[in-house]
Amino acid sequence: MSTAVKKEHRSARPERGGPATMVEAIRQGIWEEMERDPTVFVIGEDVGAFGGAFKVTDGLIDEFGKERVIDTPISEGAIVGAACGAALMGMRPVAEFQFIDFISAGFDLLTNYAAKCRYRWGAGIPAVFRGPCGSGVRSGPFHSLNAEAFFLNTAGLKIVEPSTAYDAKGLIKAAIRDPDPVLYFEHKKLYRLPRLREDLPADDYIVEIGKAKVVREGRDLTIITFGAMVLTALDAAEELEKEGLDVEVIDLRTLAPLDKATILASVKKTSRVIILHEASRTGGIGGEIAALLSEEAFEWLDAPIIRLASIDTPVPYSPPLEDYYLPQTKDVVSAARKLAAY
Amino acid sequence: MSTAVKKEHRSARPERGGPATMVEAIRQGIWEEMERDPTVFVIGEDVGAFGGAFKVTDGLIDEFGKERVIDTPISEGAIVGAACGAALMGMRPVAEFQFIDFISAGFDLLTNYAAKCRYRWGAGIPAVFRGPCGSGVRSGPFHSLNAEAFFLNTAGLKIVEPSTAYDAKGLIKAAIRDPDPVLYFEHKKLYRLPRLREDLPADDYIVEIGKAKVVREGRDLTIITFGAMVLTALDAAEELEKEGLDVEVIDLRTLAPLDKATILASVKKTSRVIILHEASRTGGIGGEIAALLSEEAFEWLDAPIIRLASIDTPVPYSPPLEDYYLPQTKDVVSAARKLAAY
Amino acid sequence: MAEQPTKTSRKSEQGAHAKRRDRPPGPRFEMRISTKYAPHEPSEGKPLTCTDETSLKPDQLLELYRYLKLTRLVEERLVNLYRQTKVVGGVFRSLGQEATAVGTAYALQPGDFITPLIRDLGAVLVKGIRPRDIFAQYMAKAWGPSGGRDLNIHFGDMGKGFIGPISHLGDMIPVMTGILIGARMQKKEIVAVAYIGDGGMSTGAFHEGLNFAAVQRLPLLVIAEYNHFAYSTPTSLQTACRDLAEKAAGYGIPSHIVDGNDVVACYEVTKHAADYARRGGGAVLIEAKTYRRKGHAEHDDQRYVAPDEIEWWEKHNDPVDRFEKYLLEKNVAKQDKLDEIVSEVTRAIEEDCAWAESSPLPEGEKAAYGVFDNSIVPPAFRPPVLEK
Amino acid sequence: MAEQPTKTSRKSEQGAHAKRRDRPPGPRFEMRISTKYAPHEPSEGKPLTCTDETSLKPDQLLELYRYLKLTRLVEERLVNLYRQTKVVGGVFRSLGQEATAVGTAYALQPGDFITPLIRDLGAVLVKGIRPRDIFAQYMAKAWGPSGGRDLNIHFGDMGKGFIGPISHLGDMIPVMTGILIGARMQKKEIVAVAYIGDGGMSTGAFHEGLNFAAVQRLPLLVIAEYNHFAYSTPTSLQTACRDLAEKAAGYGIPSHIVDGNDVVACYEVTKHAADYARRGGGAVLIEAKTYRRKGHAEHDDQRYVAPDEIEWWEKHNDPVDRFEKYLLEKNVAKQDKLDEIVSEVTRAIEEDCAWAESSPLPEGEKAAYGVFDNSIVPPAFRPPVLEK
Ligand SMILES: Cc1ncc(C[n+]2csc(CCOP(=O)(O)OP(=O)(O)O)c2C)c(N)n1
Ligand SMILES: Cc1ncc(C[n+]2csc(CCOP(=O)(O)OP(=O)(O)O)c2C)c(N)n1
Ligand SMILES: [Mg+2]
Ligand SMILES: [Mg+2]
Repeated sequence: MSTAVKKEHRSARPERGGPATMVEAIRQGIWEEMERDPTVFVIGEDVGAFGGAFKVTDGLIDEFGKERVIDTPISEGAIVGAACGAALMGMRPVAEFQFIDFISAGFDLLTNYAAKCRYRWGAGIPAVFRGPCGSGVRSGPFHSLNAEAFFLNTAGLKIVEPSTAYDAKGLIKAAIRDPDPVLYFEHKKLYRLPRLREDLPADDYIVEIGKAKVVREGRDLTIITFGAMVLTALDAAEELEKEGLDVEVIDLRTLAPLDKATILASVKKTSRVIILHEASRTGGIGGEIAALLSEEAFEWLDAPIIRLASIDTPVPYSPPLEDYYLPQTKDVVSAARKLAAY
Repeated sequence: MSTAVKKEHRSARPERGGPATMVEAIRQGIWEEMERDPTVFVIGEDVGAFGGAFKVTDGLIDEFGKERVIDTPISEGAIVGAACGAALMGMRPVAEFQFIDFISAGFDLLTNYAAKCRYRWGAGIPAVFRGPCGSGVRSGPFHSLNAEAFFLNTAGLKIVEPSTAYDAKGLIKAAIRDPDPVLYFEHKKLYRLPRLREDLPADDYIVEIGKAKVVREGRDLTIITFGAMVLTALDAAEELEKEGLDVEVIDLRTLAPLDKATILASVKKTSRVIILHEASRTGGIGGEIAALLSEEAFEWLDAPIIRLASIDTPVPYSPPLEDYYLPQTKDVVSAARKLAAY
Repeated sequence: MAEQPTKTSRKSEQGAHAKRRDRPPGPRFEMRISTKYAPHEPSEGKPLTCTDETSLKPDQLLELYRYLKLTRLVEERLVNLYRQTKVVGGVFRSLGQEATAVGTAYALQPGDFITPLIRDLGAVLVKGIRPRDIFAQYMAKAWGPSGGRDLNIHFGDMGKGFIGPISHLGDMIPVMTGILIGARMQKKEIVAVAYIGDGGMSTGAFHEGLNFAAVQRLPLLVIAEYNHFAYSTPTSLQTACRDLAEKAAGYGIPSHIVDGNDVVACYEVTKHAADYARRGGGAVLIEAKTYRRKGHAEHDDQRYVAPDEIEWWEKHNDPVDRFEKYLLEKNVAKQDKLDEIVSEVTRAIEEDCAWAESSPLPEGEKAAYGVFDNSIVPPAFRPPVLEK
Repeated sequence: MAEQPTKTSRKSEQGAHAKRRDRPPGPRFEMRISTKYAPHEPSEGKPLTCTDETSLKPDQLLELYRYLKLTRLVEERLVNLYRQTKVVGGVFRSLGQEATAVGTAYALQPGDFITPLIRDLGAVLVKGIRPRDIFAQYMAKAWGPSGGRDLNIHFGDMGKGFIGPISHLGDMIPVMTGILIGARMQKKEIVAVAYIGDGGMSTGAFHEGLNFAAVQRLPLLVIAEYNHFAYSTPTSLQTACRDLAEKAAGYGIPSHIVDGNDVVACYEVTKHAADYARRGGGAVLIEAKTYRRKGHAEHDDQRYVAPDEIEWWEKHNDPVDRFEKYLLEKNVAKQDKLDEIVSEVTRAIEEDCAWAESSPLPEGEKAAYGVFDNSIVPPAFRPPVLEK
């Protein structure tokens, strides 16, 4: 290790609560959990001395030492496997993928080992697997992934993705305390977005896994979404309000298991629904939600269920291409307008 | 290689056409393509001297030699990667996963390299990735996978799964000739099922990728399914016929891209639909189909879209557990009955 | 063999560039392979037995014998059940290679962990898993440790230091690395043993897991079983190395080659490596040379095997025969003592087998429980909207 | 170093067990690492230049010089564009390690293939990719070889033997193995070079790909770039080996250690290895010792680097400086000739850069084309049912 020789640098302990961006909120959450529970530890590439590619784990190694903040080789399989093993020993690993795109190299161990262990012989794997996801930041086909759909068909994995600093902190804490494996996706576009900066409570709190949130109430139409698209949905809703359209927006927050109650209640109220997500449309989580609605809210629907999502291509790099790839606020506005008129 | 010393064994060239089980049909297809096109070759674990765990490639090494029938180390990543590289060179690899469960170890290269190459720089990857999938044969959590849902959200991969010997041969040939990567799933329960034995034409034929098939016409209700569940659906339809219910059964055959025209035409006719698949329900391909219908056939639907699938658990080993896990004919009959009465 | 743990990092001899940074420890260009217990040629007329150099007491030797016999007889019983179609899945034999699993596992302490391969039943038994659990698992019974959810040795017992594998080869290596990371934070001075085949070493997971353990100097012992086959594939198509032990060099760790059919040698080598690892030396690779006399599973016709090969190994190099000869020659026991052990083992197996047979199959609805902590999943085939 | 290809399989010395089967070739327990061109200590007062032993002609040496300069200056131009916010993504420098990419790639023949890392721009240029393509890619322009779909060197040109990497480290090793499998069936006698970092070697894909190539005796040259870092991670946390070359032993292949900042040495070693591989010797690992003077990308503050380290390398071990000294000392050229090359290169770069800047960005709708052969995907944000 180069600790002995590295340039003087030590990041201070973050505040408990106070104004925080999303990245600060996640860091607070991990930090507090590591203080609270000695079994919590961090593992991943460059998470130690460097504090992680996005600085989520900045400062932790100075505080907790390199036994609890482990810089690994470039081995996503080993990261997942080692997290599983440590979890079996009663530890609570928080494993980072430098970009969520690299989760594909840990896919085997996640879907076969982490997901199935409890079912097979009762051994829970209380591990968190987290990392930056999402497109819209000109990072091209290999640093822009939204990975949730890879994992929806594998029983045994919980999946969360926050869209606010408050939820980010509450969900990372809930994920760490959860007795089962949780995939925790962080949209990199939101990490430092000033719009998301908010005052966090100083007290310990969690946001329960499995609970969606109605982030905007409305009567005419429901937009079901999560992650960075929550902002797109809210922007669209605001614009539509000017036209007299009252849009409800649901932030799923947990992608598996889905909060059916909240989703169904909203759609039964509005009878019109747009599902909005950032991953490509085909095979995305939108299908699962549409299926839920077309079965369990069938009688309440007054119009087709609309999925708005990215086009069915890899994520292109060049701004005009990526902008075309991603659903934009104007696309949501236009679809909502037509859906309301349907 | 142990060729020099191995026990005398040489499998004869299969007939062209004639009566064939599904496994024979696939072997015929690969064999004929290898004869027709010197760029076609086979690669995988134990595919050579042993002829593959299920004997799909039996005899090929004696005919085509070990340069075109390559026994690999236990390295699914290398199998996928090497297939991609050879395909870039203009070859047409047919890569085998010994069980489709092990595709998880090739997931990274499949979703990142094979799927995205053409889009990124125009280089097509004409490779086939095949292997035995499916549950219902008491093989437990790691030899029973239905993997299609892993890949539906990755643009650039085609997916097929036959349910008859005729289609198996026609689809493997079409997959080999396709200019893009094709995942070809073979339900192991169907390989040698006497019920599927049929006379194949002696002439060269293909089954076009992207085309579903109405395997039973009916007016009252559509069951959309594929693979081994086609038999379950047909059995259910037969039983329901006795009750006067006229069920249409669609065998998707191609899972990506979906044959929307055939699906929509049927549902617009019957207005009631059951989607039936073997993988767990949540996050399965059923969601995608339900989403398609709830958007594009909304006006024609007279009842909720019903998904019947396995429960959201790993595939358990013990017969009573696996029987409970899988949707049975009686479950389909009962759901169809109620749906018709809805 | 340079096997003393060197905690201090070594001076570089490589020029100014290298001096600019710390270098990991380890000598340059030296393969640290010990062959002290490697297989040797049987001398004319004198059949193979086991190594002389051992610290094992007579009692322990007899216990080893018991485990060898237990392993073989449990497997024979399983084949029996298989023929009676009472086993639901396949049966995978370790016939002819039992000494590797038994000897290596016997060198461990109670708190130590193992993760076996399907052919390491012997190690599972040594770690204290009862034959009844094995029988119940194979027959997919409710009383089995996975309640019929998974097969053969796919289960675990944290208390006994047993972590069953999953099918995906290689994946258990990083998992064991994690076990040791956990143990290190808990200040437990344990070692972990992971078994891997000549085939399984070709997986990426093996590489990532062992490399990470080596970098972290974790006390992971990898037992590489050179049994000549991976399913039908000869080892020469898995690796261009002659010996699996050579792979240790790529991880900067020492290795041993041991005669995998000499149960005493397997014990000694593992004991030595475990001591080294426990003292802080880090990971060690042990290659056991053995031979898989049965097919991959019971259904395999072994068409790919050279004609007289199996017979040679059966006749000249059976691990149980070798150890029996050894015990008798060394006067550790007389034949009647050995016979007595076999009868005891046979009785125990019958009892356990009967117990397992008397278990019911699980009830179907049990499939719905426990994906998550305390969870029950709804039946997917009974759509709520139709049930109203 | 035992480097002659041995096609016949060797007799085993290992006892009856081993005799029962063929064994792969290769000596036992010997690390076949050549250090002929390894870095050496600069002697007092005498600064480092390049190796004397070379078959390169003066013209070739000057061409090498041109590529070295071209690489450095293209990168400097990219940093410029980056500061002007004309580069859309990040800029990754090979400053201080250009000789490795240039020297190794220069040893190849036209039909040979490479797959570079992001820091092997030099190799890309040597294979004939024009700077204009690089500039257009970085600026995400329509005229770039991926039409703005992918970034930096993420594209390919089969005709030039250039296969661009994807981000996922390690994945290109099996892909190159496949290139060679294809070439073998096509009776093409080519070699392929895959570049990999000290970090990337920790991936499972690297292991699987190289192991497979080694077993198949494919002419794959892996250039392992020991540049001391993987992002912020020092090599000592990637591997417990001291030298990356040691990893070759685990694949049963020979390896070389070369001074990666000596462009002539890089050429010679690769030439030697390529000849060996082409003759049927199989895969070879070449470790190039070098140093990454810039951060992982332009935004990296390098807080993890020892204080005077970068300065040392800049002052004493810059590959361009070393080669310049060499050319002048050996009288291959006078300073004005070198200056002339630099001016020519600078002009060429400006021209290419201007061309790339003049390219439009792609039109948005172009995103919809070509996922499959001749395919167009429908706009997901315009639901057909609402458009009626
Ligand atoms: C990742 C993976 N790929 C393929 C398989 C299928 N498979 C099961 S056992 C086996 C051969 C294993 O050989 P080896 O590792 O030498 O162990 P042995 O059976 O000889 O004990 C194979 C290929 C698997 N289990 N896992
Ligand atoms: C599989 C994978 N995991 C993580 C990353 C993120 N990443 C990009 S570059 C890098 C460091 C690479 O280091 P090295 O292989 O030594 O190459 P160098 O940058 O030194 O040339 C990392 C971790 C990646 N690209 N691929
Ligand atoms: Mg083996
Ligand atoms: Mg590096």
